[in-house]
Amino acid sequence: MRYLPLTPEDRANMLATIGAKSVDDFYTDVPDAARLKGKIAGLPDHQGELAVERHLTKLAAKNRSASSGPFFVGAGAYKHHVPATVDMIIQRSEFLTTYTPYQPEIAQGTLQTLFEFQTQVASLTAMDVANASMYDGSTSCAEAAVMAARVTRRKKIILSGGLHPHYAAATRLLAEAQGLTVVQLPVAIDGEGELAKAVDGETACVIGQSPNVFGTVTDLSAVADAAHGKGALLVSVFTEAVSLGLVTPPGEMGADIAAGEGQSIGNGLNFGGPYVGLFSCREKLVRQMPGRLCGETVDADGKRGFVLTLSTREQHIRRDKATSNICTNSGLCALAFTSHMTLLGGKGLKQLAELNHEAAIELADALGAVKGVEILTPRFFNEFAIRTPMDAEAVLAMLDEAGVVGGVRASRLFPGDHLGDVILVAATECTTADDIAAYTDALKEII
Amino acid sequence: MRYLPLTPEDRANMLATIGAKSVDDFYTDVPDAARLKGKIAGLPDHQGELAVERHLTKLAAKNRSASSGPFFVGAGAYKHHVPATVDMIIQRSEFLTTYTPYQPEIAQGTLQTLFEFQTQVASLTAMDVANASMYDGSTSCAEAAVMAARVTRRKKIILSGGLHPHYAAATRLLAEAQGLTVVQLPVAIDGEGELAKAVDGETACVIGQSPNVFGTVTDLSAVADAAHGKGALLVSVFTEAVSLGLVTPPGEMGADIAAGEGQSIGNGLNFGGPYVGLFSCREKLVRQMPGRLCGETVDADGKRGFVLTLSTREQHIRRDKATSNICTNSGLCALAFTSHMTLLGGKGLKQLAELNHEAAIELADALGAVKGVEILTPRFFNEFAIRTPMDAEAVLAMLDEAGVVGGVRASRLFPGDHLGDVILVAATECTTADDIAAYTDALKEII
Amino acid sequence: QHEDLLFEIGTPETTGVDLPKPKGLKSRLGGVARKVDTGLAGLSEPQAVRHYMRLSQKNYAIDLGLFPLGSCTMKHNPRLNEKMARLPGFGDIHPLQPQATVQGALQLIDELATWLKTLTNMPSVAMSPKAGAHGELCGLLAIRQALIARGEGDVRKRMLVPESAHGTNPATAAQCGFTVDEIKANKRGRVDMADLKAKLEKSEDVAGIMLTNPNTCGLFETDIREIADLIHKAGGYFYCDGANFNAIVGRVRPGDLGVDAMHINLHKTFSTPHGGGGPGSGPTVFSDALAPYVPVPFVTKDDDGIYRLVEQVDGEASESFGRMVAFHGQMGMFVRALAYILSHGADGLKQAAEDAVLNANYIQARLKHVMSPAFDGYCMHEALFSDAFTADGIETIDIAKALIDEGYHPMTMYFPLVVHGAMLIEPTETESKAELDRFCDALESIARRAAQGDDTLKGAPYLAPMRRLDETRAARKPVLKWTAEDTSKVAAE
Amino acid sequence: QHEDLLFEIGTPETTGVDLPKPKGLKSRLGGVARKVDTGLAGLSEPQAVRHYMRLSQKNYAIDLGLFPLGSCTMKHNPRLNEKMARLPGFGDIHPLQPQATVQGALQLIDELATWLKTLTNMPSVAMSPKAGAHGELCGLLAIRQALIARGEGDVRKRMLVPESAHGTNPATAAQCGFTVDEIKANKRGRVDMADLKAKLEKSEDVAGIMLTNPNTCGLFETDIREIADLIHKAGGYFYCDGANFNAIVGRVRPGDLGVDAMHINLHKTFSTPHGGGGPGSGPTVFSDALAPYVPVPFVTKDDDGIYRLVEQVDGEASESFGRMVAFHGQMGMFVRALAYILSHGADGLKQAAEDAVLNANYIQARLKHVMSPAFDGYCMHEALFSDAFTADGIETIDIAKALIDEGYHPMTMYFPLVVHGAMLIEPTETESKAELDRFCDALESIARRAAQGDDTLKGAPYLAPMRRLDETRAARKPVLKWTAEDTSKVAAE
Repeated sequence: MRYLPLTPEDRANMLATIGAKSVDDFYTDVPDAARLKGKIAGLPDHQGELAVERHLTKLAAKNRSASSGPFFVGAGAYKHHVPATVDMIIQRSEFLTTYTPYQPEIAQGTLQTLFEFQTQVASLTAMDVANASMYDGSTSCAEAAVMAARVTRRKKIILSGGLHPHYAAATRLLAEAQGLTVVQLPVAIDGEGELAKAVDGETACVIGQSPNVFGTVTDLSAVADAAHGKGALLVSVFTEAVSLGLVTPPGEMGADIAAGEGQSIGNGLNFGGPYVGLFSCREKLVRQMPGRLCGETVDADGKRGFVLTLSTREQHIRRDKATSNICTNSGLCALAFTSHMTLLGGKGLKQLAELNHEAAIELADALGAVKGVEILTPRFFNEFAIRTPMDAEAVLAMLDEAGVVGGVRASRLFPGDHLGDVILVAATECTTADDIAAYTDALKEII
Repeated sequence: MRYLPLTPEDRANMLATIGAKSVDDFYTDVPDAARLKGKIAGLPDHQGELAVERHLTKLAAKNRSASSGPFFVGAGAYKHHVPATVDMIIQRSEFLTTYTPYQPEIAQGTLQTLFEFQTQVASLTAMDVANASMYDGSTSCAEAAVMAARVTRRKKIILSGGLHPHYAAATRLLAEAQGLTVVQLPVAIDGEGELAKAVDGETACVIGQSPNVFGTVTDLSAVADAAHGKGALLVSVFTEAVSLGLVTPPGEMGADIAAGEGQSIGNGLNFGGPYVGLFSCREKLVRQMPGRLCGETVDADGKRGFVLTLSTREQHIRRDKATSNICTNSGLCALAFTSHMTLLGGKGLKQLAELNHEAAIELADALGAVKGVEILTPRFFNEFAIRTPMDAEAVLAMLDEAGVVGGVRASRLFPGDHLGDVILVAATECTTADDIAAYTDALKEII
Repeated sequence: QHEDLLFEIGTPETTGVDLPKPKGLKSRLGGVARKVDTGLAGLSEPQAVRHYMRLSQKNYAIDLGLFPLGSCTMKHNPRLNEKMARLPGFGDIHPLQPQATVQGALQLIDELATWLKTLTNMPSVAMSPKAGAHGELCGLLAIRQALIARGEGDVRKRMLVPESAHGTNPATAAQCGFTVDEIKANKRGRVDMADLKAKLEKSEDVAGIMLTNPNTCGLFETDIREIADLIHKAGGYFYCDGANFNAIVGRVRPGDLGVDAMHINLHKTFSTPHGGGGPGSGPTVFSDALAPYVPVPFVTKDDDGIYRLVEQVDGEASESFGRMVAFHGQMGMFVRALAYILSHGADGLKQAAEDAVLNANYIQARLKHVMSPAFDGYCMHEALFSDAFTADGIETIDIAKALIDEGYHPMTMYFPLVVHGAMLIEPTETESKAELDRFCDALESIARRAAQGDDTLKGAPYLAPMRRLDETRAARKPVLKWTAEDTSKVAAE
Repeated sequence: QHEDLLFEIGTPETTGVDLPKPKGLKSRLGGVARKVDTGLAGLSEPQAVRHYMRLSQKNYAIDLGLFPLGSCTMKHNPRLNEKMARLPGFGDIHPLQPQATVQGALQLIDELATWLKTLTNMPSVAMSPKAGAHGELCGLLAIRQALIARGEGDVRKRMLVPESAHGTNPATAAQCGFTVDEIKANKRGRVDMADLKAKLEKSEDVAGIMLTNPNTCGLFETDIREIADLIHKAGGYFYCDGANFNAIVGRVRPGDLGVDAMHINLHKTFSTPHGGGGPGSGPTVFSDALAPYVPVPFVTKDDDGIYRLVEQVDGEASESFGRMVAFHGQMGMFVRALAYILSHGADGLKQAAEDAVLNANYIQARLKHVMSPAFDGYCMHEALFSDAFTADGIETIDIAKALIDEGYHPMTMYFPLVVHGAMLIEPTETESKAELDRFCDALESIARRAAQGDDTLKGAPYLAPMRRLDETRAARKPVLKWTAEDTSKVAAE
């Protein structure tokens, strides 16, 4: 038992110091009927590293990794290159194996990087202030909705038909648990603009997404104006953080809250988690924000330092009056985001975004040239929807046989919405000309 | 150019401070005919991480890794499990990216681990003192030979017929360059004992190996006695450090110098390097040792600390009178060795050695039961030689088709020595019952 | 040594990546283009490495020493787990790629789920919650859904929460639309049964109870089974906060205590690294009563041995309360937790729990003569002291900050709230006796100074990268991001 | 903070691995069994992690700051290279597995060899030397073999070595059986041509010259081509120590200077990490004159595109001087170096050389007014100062140790020997201007104190993990390993 330093002699000596006969003495408060005698049935005993590694390696080998061939899956998570330096930084013991920075005198490493993270997120989203991260984009979105209700003291939340359906589901769940009403607009590839029509005097917020789940980019300025005209807020959502280098960001469209997924910068696909939720808002809303905030201050010698602040919003101080129950968030993923963003720099991010956009343009042109394929997304960043003359599931299965992971069938996300022939397709800086050719050639064979 | 921090403005400002017009000014000492104008022909320009990673990953994918199937290759390098903790420790910035500990006040991390390494190597080999590592086992062996000549002021080196032929070659090369005479005894699977007969009054040292290249373990005590009787030294060589947990170590056999390969503890196969040479000797010979030595001392406050010591043996002080020209050695591989050895502990190493020995016993019994196969090694630790009725190269090629990497053909190491039907076969703690069955079944098919 | 903010070191043109030059294709953004560049500074790779390495050295971490934050369970984080989570077959797979291409991933989730269900003796588990508090939310949403299914969703709105509870408990209850009714603690640090019974006298509006066990005083709730019976009799559900499961693994199964739902913090019990604030992972186990309502997605294994994701609220998930997050939960943490569980095995997990409790009791025994134990008797996995022993003017925070100068991370301060000036010390099972002895020696010496009213404690820490930080100033006029003006202002001061 | 030796923390029974229990099979050792157990202490995994993490924090490293050790070229070590070297296809392959199963590895060696030959304009390269000094040995063994082939092996035994040379040069010459004949330096820090010519007047016994270029004074040898001509005319060979190749990559090709052999330190020029003392790697390039004698093994590519290892001294390698090491060289370092070379490309490598030289000249320019430049004019990649500016009693070592208190690793001290109290400063190309400015500010302030005779410098360092260590005591009665008695003795003192 390689993780347990106590030796049998240690245990005996310690029991003697304590004055206990055996560890059983410590468990006397456990009701007899609940005391487990002997071992839990059916579970194996401890194993060495080699055995564990073999088992898990075998499981891993049953999965097809995104780097192993042409890969076009997006819809909320994206295959980007993560520099080796980023992974080194997050594996650094002092970052990896520490706790929430409750003792700032010995946690300035974590705190200063969080301050840098907040600055980067605020700047990327063009908002005033950002928090120290949420679990992921979908929970950011849900928290934004209930925050808007707190701010406006209204109960209606309106969701765009282009909002990622998983985000919509998570938002509906939390909002309804809090007694709010959620209005879901019909699924639409280019439907963000509809939000302006739906907003009314009861509306706490409208939630739009750009690029939306179909890849459509939309300027939500008119939606913001309409919402503000009715005393409602605009929550602007994104799932592809790299788009912020090129696409109009929430703040430039008049959003009050920006909520999005930061996975694309610094974080691997990880089969869906851990990711890092980005959350920013206008300055005057800061005391209604969920999540941790890192702020600047000075120490007893007058030197600049950083601390967690405004914690009167939080559950450990305010308990049931807290703005959220979030506590542990996504600190290490935020560090990955920040260190990758630092390596990129503003100019690098823009260039990366351009490469993504160009890869998608070339992919769209190639797929659009295949007879029978229709590109459905009118304006896009790095992903778009296509319609083929066949059932999408069948097309993807045949692509799979050709070694191409061709995207996400829209019906997986929108089961009842008659999108059975639609595939969501994404490209990134990792997409090569060969990948695009493989996709195009395979698709020609299939349809 | 992501590794270069200077910006164009920095460069301009710095040139101004220096008072130079351009960097060309710094190269005016270069003879005109040797000045390269323009770029070196035929080489590509810089590439991003993604491109480099793709190219190297493609090359790596063309190699069959030892973990990918049944694998029985030994003969001087061994497939052992390296704990993840070891790799984490050697990737720690403060160990990985520092230099030789010339400034001990800010290098105690490296120095204390070297002191621990020396203690471990001395103990494992049962010798008095060990140095801070050599390049690998073969260069350890060569340095031991020339050290013996310095100590004895004699010129004849006698090599066992069981010494790894690469070690013999490296030793012959260095010894002959120094004007020594090298006597190579005939190749013999069980020939270490012959050394006792060969030693004479001219002999500086005899070099025996246990386990030898055919896997044979031999007690060299009688050889030591014979050598000492003639005023010669015994150099005891090993290529499998794990054997030291179970097999009679050099010190228990009366060796004067122990020289061996430490790869098996903490270091991966790495296609042959970097490895770590172990080198230890009797205390009275310490001032004739090659390589760095770390020693204990105190600082100005009287606190225990460590420094490089006895450097008057070394090239940077003694120049052409140095005991060796070795300078950079194998520091990080020594750290891997030490941290793995620390995780094992004395008891753990013994257990690991037992597992290796038992895997080899089971393999020998299984292969020996195949009709036509003969086990040639009389006493072994974790490897042995077999004879099959066919040419070894053909057998290995057919095993390869069956997915089994069956060992090393002896003729690759001893091209002219009529061992065309002999294969050297190794097992370790990584060898499973399935691996053994796969080997046995394939061999039955082949012969 | 001071390290500037990256924005003070870099420039927006500087970069630590080499990207190909874009081709200059005509945009398809339809004009929806960013107007103002971010202007975010970048660093070359060597600068970035140094910046973050230097910053890292200002952190304390479990890899460097004892981290006795009570209730946080900072234990050793094995590196094997990091290695396994980075296998391309786990780290480089997309949550929406075809299920046939991720069978190993689904099997891994199923294997971990099986362990969690077996160790807790609970029939069902939701894997998607992203942290402990998220698991609490999962549990309460299931309770809410069960109440709705019973037609009592609008009526049963009162959630009982002991005053010793983590702040997340009342916060989560409020997030789910429940009102919080606080239960007193008795003098033994457990639930005051009289108060509980009084609160249950009128029971039509009771939704359930949220109880931590072992509780935040580091004590096992002796009346746990009676509490479960009472709450069930009242028509409510029993949510157990599993933050302290580490103390009882292999000795007590929450399912045998009458628990209906319990989250498990994978980092506390199963060694996933906390990362300075996450990511966590909070799988939540359920009793039969709540199992029908578990959220999507979940993994199921068909008769042909194929693993399948149930992603929509219909069919076999028709009673599910819905979806909490975009994808399937914290896969990266699942890999680490399973690697840890397989390494320890059933025997090792039990030994770990016992060693955790032994270590805590050892600390309590070593310090009880110089500090003030909050309650009599043995503790479970953490030792709780009040500040009764300190001289006037010396507070818990002074003791905590003095520990920093001794080379330790402080214990948890001022929590639980039921104990004055609480100091909650949790060593975990991965500390050696020698480490515990050194720590106790240090704390004992500080405690003696505190008892004597040594004023120098008020100034601690003296030897940390920074002196005590002014938290009031930070909150008064919050500076939450860097601006160029900020730097010049700081420089001027 | 003090960290005990692992032997003082652990016990031989403690272990940080979990191994299966052996079956108890009957031994086949034939009685050749170890009698006395090692008794070596082990640690559990958490203890081992902490022990080495704590020790690591006592080290300075390039990842933490400037490491201006002249002649050592401590530059940034990219992590991509570490990642690539750990791909199972490189890290987990055996040197003796069938060549058909390692074609990618052989191709990698061939690609790196091609870059090295092209950058140096030399036709041949030996990849197997394990470090720089081993590369020197390789070069001199080739010269020895060439002389033997010419029938002059017993006659030509004199190797010319400038007095500014690294200690490895004379040591290597001696290891190969040559006698060393030292050449003086002139006042400009270069080879004194008059002395060289004098030493070549009687030339029948001359084997060659070992010359570092740029030399260890950080200067380019202006007469390099004349030196080459003279040595060739004398019947000897020109060995160039390539330790400083970093300064001229892409601007000068040693093959164009008349060099016959040169080793390349992969860690200096191509960024492989030094690891606190290795592993290094010293591929050695050769001219046509020496190419036939390169050691085995080497990689060759057959017409069918198959890579093949030539492992024996016969056939196409029949003139080879033999084998230096067991296997094929430092594969792990080859992967890192190639990753670096491909990342920089031809343009980046040249820019790196130029930036290295620019950075050194910037330091020289910034400090020349407060310190004493050893020679006039521009330097190459390192700036050399003498101790002429210091007050009586203040030595180079005092300045070096004072730098430690400023947060820097000291420069190289007392080398090269041709300059009194030499201070050799090499920043490399991976330092930013801001770092250089901070360093120069710190060194400038120390230099002023040294000029004024500030005695506090003699006590430096004050802020390091340890004060100045007593090296004399260490050498007087060497303690080279831990013993139980040692610990009790230290404790008693």
